[in-house]
Amino acid sequence: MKESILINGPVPKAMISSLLEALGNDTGAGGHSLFLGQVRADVTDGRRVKAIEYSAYEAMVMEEADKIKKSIIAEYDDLKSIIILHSVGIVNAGEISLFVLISAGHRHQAMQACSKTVELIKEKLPVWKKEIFENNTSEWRQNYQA
Amino acid sequence: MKESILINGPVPKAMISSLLEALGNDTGAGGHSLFLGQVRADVTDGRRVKAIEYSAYEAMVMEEADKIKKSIIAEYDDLKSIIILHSVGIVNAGEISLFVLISAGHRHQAMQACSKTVELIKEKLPVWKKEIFENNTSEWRQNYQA
Amino acid sequence: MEIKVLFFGVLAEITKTRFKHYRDITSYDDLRLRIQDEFPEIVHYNYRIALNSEIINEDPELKNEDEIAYMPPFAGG
Amino acid sequence: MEIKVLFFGVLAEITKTRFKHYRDITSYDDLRLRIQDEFPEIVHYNYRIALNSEIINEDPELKNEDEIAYMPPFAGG
Repeated sequence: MKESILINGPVPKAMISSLLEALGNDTGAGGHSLFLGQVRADVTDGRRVKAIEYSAYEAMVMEEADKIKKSIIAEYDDLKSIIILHSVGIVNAGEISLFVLISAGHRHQAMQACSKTVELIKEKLPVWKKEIFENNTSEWRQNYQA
Repeated sequence: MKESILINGPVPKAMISSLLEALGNDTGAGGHSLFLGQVRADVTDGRRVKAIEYSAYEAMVMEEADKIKKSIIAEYDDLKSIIILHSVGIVNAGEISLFVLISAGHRHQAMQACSKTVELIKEKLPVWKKEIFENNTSEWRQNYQA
Repeated sequence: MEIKVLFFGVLAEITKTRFKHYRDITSYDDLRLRIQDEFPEIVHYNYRIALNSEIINEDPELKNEDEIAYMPPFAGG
Repeated sequence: MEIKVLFFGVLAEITKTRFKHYRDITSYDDLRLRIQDEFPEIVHYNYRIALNSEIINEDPELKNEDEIAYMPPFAGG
């Protein structure tokens, strides 16, 4: 079943904590690799980022996230679970906008799969971000130059 | 200042949650990479692991952990923080025995430094583990064949 | 036929809309020209096109009620 | 001189002690032979030696109150 990975606003720390609480249920897992993407208070031309506003093509995000999970599971045979969460809407500087958690029998596959998943998210997910500065101006950003 | 990274028993989930709560304080960080090592309920010759008992040369662990942190910080120039926690004593299957958290300005350094730190921990920290099986027999394990 | 067109990111900003229905479309080329006539600024931007949530690299055969998305370079994470 | 010797992992199990003080030691070689006499089984195990928390690969010059650790292969994480 394809699930939505999108969350309105920041990924709540309470949600992360409850996902971590559940980890021990699979006693076949020997390693968990996590990546948390956080909004940086970057300064561009003297303007400091106070938030990022994310927008997404939600139907396609669901399709692409499903493809990413399937391709990672096909590539790494030792995985126990894979969880992806991504924000839409406003996420303030210092808050979490991306959460990836990969559990595997052994550490190498957990870490390699996590890193690969983050790269695929950046490359494949139809998500856009607009930096909002403290002076309330804004600017669209992209991950890869076209 | 050299700090002890050793924790008696499993790394508590509540401690992990409170470390995650504090992440947003550094708004220069754009990515956090975490690795959690968990005790697996491996089965060897029909015996299932119920716990691992870790022991450590504590004074040397402190020295070596300090060297690991310094070498990682020297290698990756974008790091914001590095936290290592390792268990001593009994850790049950499904519980966490190793916690590594690396924050960096950008994701690549966070993930690469985390992976490298975990490898150095396995290679350099004077820690030993004895698997304790459900039938109360036990066996010493090692990370690298001598 | 009727085609729903979605605009994302900076393209939603310059078109001042997130989606729009185009009626009496005869082909993808017809649609493309209608959009460029209406939003001439769009030609200055980089974007890719998705048809019903799948990226397409060649002009597609459209059918009634297809959904076309105009997507600037992605910026997730 | 007096040397404190620590035994770790499986070596603590076969020596049935975590540490032991050796008195009237004249050299590292003297210490090594005293330990092997007391725990002959130790020669069957792989281990490395640390002097005051630093791994050593050659026989060291000992001084009074040095700490020598007998360490099987590491197994952290």
